[in-house]
Amino acid sequence: MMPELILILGLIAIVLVPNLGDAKFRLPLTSIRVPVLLGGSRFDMTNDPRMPNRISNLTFSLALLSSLLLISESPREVGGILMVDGFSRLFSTMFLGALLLVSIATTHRLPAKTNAQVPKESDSENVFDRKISILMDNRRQVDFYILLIMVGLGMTMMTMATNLFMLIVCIELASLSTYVLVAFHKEDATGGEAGAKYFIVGSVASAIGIYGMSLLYLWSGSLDLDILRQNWLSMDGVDPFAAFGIGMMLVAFGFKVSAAPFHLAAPDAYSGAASPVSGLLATASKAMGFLALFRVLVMITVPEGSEAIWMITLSIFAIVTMTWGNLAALTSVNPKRILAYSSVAHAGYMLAAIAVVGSGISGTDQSSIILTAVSFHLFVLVLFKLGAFLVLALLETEGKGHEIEHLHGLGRRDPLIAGSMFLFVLSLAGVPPLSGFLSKLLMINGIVSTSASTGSSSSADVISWAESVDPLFWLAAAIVLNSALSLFYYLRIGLVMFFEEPSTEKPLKAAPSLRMAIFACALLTVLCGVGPVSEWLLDMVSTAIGSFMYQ
Amino acid sequence: MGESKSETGLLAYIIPFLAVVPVLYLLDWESHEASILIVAVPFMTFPVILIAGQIYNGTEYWKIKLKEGGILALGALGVSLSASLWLVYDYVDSLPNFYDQQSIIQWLEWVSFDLLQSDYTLTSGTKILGMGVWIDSITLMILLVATFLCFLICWFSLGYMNTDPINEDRNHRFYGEFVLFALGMFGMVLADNFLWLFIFWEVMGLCSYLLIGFYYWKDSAAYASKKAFLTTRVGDVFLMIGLFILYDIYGSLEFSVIFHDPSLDGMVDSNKLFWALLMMFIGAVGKSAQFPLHVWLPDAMEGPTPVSALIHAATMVNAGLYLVARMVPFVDVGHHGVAGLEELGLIIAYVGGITAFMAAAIAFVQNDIKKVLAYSTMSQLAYIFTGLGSALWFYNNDEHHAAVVVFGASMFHLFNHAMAKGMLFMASGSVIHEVHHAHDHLHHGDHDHHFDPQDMRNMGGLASKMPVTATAMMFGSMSIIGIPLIGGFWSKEGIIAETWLAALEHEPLMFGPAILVLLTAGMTGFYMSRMWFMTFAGEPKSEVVNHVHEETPWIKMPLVTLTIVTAFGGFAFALLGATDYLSSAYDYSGHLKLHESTLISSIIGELEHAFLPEKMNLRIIGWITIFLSFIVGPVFAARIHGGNLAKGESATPLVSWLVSLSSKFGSQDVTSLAESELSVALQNRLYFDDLYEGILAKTVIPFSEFAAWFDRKVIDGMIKQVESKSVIGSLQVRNLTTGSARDYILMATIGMLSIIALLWGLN
Amino acid sequence: MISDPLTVITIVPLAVSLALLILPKISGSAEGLARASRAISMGVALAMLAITTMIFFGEIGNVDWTDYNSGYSLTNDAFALIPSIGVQWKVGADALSFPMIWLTTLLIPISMLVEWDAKKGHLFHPLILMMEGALIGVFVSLDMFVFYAFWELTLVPMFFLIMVWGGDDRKYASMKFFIYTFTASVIMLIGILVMYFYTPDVASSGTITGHTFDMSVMIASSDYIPSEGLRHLVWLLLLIGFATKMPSVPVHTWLPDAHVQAPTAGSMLLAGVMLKMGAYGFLRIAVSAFPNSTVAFIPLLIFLGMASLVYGAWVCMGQTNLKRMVAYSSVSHMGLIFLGIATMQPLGIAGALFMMFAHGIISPLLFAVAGAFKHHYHTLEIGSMRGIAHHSPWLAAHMMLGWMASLGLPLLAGFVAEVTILIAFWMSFGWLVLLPTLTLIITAVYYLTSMQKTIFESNDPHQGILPDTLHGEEPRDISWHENSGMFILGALTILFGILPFLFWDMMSEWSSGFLIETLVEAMQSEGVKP
Amino acid sequence: MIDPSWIAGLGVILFGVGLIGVFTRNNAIVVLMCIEVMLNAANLNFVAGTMHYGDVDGWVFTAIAIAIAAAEVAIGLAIFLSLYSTQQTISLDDATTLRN
Repeated sequence: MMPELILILGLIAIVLVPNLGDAKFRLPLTSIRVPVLLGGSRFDMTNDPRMPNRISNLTFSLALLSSLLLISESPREVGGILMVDGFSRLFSTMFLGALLLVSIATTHRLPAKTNAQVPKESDSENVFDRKISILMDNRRQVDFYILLIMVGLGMTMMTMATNLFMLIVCIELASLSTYVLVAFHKEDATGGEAGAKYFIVGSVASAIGIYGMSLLYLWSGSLDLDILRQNWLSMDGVDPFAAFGIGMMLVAFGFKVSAAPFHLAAPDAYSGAASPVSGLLATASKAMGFLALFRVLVMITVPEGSEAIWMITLSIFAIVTMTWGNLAALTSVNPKRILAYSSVAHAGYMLAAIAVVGSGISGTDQSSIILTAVSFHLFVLVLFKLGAFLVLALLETEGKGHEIEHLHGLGRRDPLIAGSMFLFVLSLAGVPPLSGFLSKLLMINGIVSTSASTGSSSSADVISWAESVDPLFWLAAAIVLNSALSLFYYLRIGLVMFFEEPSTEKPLKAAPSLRMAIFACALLTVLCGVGPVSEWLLDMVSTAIGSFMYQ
Repeated sequence: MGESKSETGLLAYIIPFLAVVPVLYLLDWESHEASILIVAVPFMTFPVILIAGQIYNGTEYWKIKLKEGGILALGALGVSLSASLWLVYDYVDSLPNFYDQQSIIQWLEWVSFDLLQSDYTLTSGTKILGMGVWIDSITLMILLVATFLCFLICWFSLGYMNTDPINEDRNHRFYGEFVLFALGMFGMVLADNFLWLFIFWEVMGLCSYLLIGFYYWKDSAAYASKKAFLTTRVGDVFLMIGLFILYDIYGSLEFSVIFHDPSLDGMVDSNKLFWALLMMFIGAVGKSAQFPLHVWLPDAMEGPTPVSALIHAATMVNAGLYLVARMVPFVDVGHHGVAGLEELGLIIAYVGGITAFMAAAIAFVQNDIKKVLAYSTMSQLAYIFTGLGSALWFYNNDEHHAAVVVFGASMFHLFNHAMAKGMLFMASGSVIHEVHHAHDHLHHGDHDHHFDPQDMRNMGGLASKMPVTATAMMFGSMSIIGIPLIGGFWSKEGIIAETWLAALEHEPLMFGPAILVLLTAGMTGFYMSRMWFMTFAGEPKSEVVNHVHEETPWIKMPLVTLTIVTAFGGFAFALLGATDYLSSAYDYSGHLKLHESTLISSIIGELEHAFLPEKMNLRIIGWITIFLSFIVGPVFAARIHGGNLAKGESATPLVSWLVSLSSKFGSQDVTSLAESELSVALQNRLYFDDLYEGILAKTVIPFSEFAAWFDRKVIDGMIKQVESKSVIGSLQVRNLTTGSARDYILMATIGMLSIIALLWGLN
Repeated sequence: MISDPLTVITIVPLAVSLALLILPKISGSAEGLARASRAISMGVALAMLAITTMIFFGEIGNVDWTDYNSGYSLTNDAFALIPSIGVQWKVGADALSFPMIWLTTLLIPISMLVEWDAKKGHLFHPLILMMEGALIGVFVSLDMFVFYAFWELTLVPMFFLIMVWGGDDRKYASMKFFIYTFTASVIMLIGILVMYFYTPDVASSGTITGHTFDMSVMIASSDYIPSEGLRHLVWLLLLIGFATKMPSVPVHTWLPDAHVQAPTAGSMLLAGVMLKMGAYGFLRIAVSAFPNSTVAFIPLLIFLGMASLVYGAWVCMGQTNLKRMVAYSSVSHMGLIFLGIATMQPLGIAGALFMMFAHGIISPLLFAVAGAFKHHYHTLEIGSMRGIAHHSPWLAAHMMLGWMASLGLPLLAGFVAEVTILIAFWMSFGWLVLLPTLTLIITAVYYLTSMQKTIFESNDPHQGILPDTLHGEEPRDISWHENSGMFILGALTILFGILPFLFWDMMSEWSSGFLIETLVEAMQSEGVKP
Repeated sequence: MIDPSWIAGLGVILFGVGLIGVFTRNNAIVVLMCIEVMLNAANLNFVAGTMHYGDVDGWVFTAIAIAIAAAEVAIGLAIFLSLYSTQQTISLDDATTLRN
């Protein structure tokens, strides 16, 4: 429980520390003023607007570290509803890593003094810069980091939940915080709108999910995952309560992973929110959704050796999702929306992989390979998807980043940042030897290896084989074709960065910590694709999946 | 002339070249080992000339001393000539028989490979497409002709090309390509297999392209060169197919395997072989400009005159004949040949007959001196084809004696024609050169003045101005016409007679070619005489003629040499039994009659053979031929174009008799005839060129444009459709994201309902 | 001498080019490096050429290339790259790949030479060097993953070459090039993955997935794919990838656009080596692993080959842009490779191999010539100029040689390939040979016409008709470096035309061995008669 | 004692009402109220479940679900305020500057 404790301590610290001041409490009836430290005019150090950020960075670093150190901890149950094991530690490591990156990346920009105004396009350059700097230098930064740590707390807790209700509560904790984070983006008039839409659709989805969960409860009388599983396996036929319950929970998690058609608010939210927050939504939040899907779909509803009821449904939704995402991204002109749609597409790929797990291979090596692949993909997605959003965040420091024109000539203005961005989009596209390729390869490998053997072995020509093969095989084909389609818009980003004229030759803001985060992402994107780091990571993931599979 | 003296000194440069072969002899080389030099020396020389010429262009030494590479070319060809003379000396009387012969020497294993047999194993032992040397009487004869003529034509070019200011600083190109051309012919003749025959054959095709297009800036030359290459290419492609089939049948392309691997006896499918040979014959048709692939030859006159001489006499057109001559062993049923291929002989004979007649007819109306010669070439080659066709027919019907005679005659005609035609072209070159020179002299630098130095209507009465040329041309024409005792007579007679023999005694279908070649004999008499009379007899038709005089010594020497060869060579070789000897390539018996009989008796025997053959019908045919070609044709020509020279001019005695004779037959106005439709059609080459071009313009060009359109619009269009369709799809998908949260919720609800429906419906 | 020469010639160019590209960007003090990068690149490229040439002459490794049974030569000890999925660094060469390797190392310095004074030379030449590493990587790697990675890596420098140094429409062309070929290779990747899945577990202890990318294992284990239909499908997927690269009709349309826009050196490498990757991969992977499918799909191969050859030639004839025409002629010639393979005769396969090599030296010459037209006359429009031979005699000479070589004139390299393929084709398919053979006439027509309409026919011995694009500029002949580059190519064209056995022998031995080891069984079971 | 199935049936009706409400109503506040209705439908199920199975888990869940709903309302209202301050509307159909 170390990381969670650290997070709670951090939360307390971040609430208290910025409020420390020279306030003194006059002991009643005396003139002795006892310094109570809370309130009054604050000390220079606590007054520093960068303080909350430092606390947050520190908290996340420590939490990440402890999570990493405890990753091979032996499974341990806490209070009957939480279970600490390698799998949960793995995901909490991922969440904390993402949050740490977001936290570092937001050092140089954050919202909101009450008198701060949103700069307009029509402002002169000086006015524009001043407004930006006012927005930056703001003591109310602390709110942002409180919420960030709350997200972290929700996420790390949900990794351990063995009770469906606990799972939902933790997800809600994280989600509600992210709704606010989305709306936090106040330099832009769209922040509120983005938050509102994301909130309202998210709430509807979670309401549906909770209702579905209540149906499950009606059906089984308990929300403990193990009991649910036993009931499911001993179920005669398909109980409508159970089926509807699972279906409705899919809606809630579908929204989290932004699967079509529940993803519609996501692009709006991503483009309205601050880029690091968008990145958080696209990675950690999505991973949270997938983790929940693992729990519900893989743990509860997969019968040994036969097809799960949701397999075909999920396959259809996977294909719709990836195609929708890629098609929509194709002509989008807002880089944040492009990344958002790409995130939708990636959700589709992963859903496809999960769908295969339901094809009756439960408990076999193949299913653990697939889950390893999906987890690994979620892991490396943090690196390059978040990295890409961080590059946009760097552009946002000058009030840009929501139009593809703002990327024009980035290669000339800042070759390293542009190079990193190019690396990120290539990895998103799945170009070897980057990590995006490796993870996608593993997923496709899982699908192919499961389905390719199903074709009739006596078929002597292609058509008869194609008729006899498991339709899941075409999921792999769909992924590959979609990857090809996606190249268009990924490469377009690279293209405009290197081959278009920039509107200004001004170099980008220095923002050292943001840059550091970007470069770290870029480096890891490469390292996780090939070489010992990728080995180590993959090894770790597959061990963790092992502990998940044999719980 | 002072200049000419110093130029003769340049020949010193070629002495080292000429010394190569004697030195090798002293070093104990065998002549067949030296045969590699025939090809190798020119091969090494041509890039030197081209590259050095391009680099040292315009420098004094290169231009004056080396004649822009001409001297080098002459030297290289001198090596070839001397090496081939050595070969002739060694082998002329000691040839092994064709059917026992192996390649004399294997130079290189060019391409080696295995084949998969029908029992799924590889052939034992690697197959090789190599190159080696093959020598028999045909090789020797054509090699000698080629090296000798190439040498002389190169010599001639030194005078002809280097004095024309338009060629200045370009001649290295001419000489380089010339040498390459020559080596192509040498190599083709020496090759011991069909593949390398084809390879060198194509080298010649390339060079004809380069040389015909030597005046590349002229539209007509560029067009003509392309036409020549493409037309011959059509033939070449079929030749290639023929070779593929041949390879399939015999498993090799080497003469030695194909012609005397006894294991192949009776194994060969005659139908397949027929197609192979027919395909190869199409190749020969293209190369030798026979109907229907004849259209390139007249246009090829766009090249410089030495090139015309080279193509028409020494090299290229003979290649087709050589190839057909090499077909004999396939059909020779007396040996390993395959029966049932009579149609091939018929087809060849018909093609020959038709071409002979058609070309002669067109030659009637040509006014360009070189064009007349070009059609004459076509016509004479057609004779040889007819002869070879009959020979193949005879061979295939096991009429061995007749076959040998007509085959030998055809080969002999090749020799005679080559010598005469080479000389005629050089002579015409001499005329053109001097007329052009005189014209330049007369109209200094006046380029606008339109004047065609090749047009015979601008000439006339040149006999006195150019005595050497006139004499040479007279003998050349006589040889071509077949005036008794001179050159071509000896061979032409044999072809016509034997073709008739085939028709009369064996195969009625042979009447077609037989009649055609007989008629052509008379027509030849007419158009060759016409050319000579128009050029040399009568009064000058333009003032330019008065300023013409022979100057350049480089030009005279080859003319004189060839005049002698033409005038006496035919008879001499006939006496030596050339006919028998040449057919001995495929025969056990033939030898040169060097030691057999006294001169007088062989002369008498030969004359008797020519004029009073034993068979009566042959005798009649022979005399009809003589009558047509010797009397009818020339007399008509003399009536129309003949006439005395202008007053005060006198020609050498060698030709003056002819000039004065030409005026004896009165004159006839043929204007109405010249304006007749037939004449117009002939002037338009019977519209063959128009026909071909029309077909090309109506089919190939539109189709290629259609293909380009199809590729751009349909195939690439489909790809672009994918792109544009996905852009449209993308916009539509994006429009689903309306921005209203209400719609999002609605979609989510629909999603939920469909999940439930799917879960429910599928279980 | 060099313990692992193949690794060296793959890695050194990549490393040097990356250093040259990145170092000057990072530190200002490396300015000098940028200036010297052209010379350094050339030096490295020449060193690589020296190494491969020494390998060829047996100075390094002492390889007998004609010995099929000895398998891959110059192999190294496999070194695990990504053990979790079974990726290794394993290289080797045999008679199939070695000529291609040598060709690559040859063409790289030549293409650098031809564009010696390219703009932004400090980037241009390192990019070409990177191209070298990637191309060699494709030919040497014996691990399917590494093969695929290099396969895609070749796109990157080429993409940049077209994008930065290309013509007016470079953006469209480079995107099309990249996406088109990438899509195809992704489809190929599915095939590779299916193969990958069926590698037996025994060979791959220590991998998470239980499989290995080791090429020889993957090829050998294709028999484990249970269903004939799936094998066919995988074969077809591979074919799509390889045929697009070659390119074969109907997936060829990226090529003309890419070529027309690419800089000269880019076109030279694209046509010279990159297209051969398709044929190489097809033989190395698709045919080797799925001989039965190959045999079963012979009609398809013939159709593709014929379509490329015949249709490509017709399209060529309808082109008005010199480079476009040359590009389509590449399509046309590549068709012969399929035909050669389809013959199922050692002669035909060896002919196809030689075609790969011969086209690899001829087509760069063609593109160098076309590029020189663009460079010196600023136009590629056939017919917009005439009589250029007068102003640019060297250019005209090289054009003549290249054009003639490409139309299959004997004694030039292309002829050997053409004639051997067609002989084998006749032996297998009889009169069908008419189609490819008659196409040679079409080839001659378009080549000759294009020459006639550019270097000939000005009707004035002292002046050509210059294109409008020259804007009164004095017409020039090609510069010394262009000239020497073309000269070397021309000389090699002649050399290999006369002495084809330099490479032919090894190709022939390889083809015989390959056929017997791989294809004969399939032919027997499919009932295909030789 | 009411049969739990009646309670669950009421939950279905409530859920349906809420669901129809969320996508038919335009005002964000009303939508929020509909969400509350949906959550309450779930609560009814939990209560019904508790009655049926006779254990207290459902009550606990209900209590926590109510807390979640409260948090949601609080956050929702705050976000709607923020929306209103920038766009002067809380109509879901009007706040469409982010689209496509």
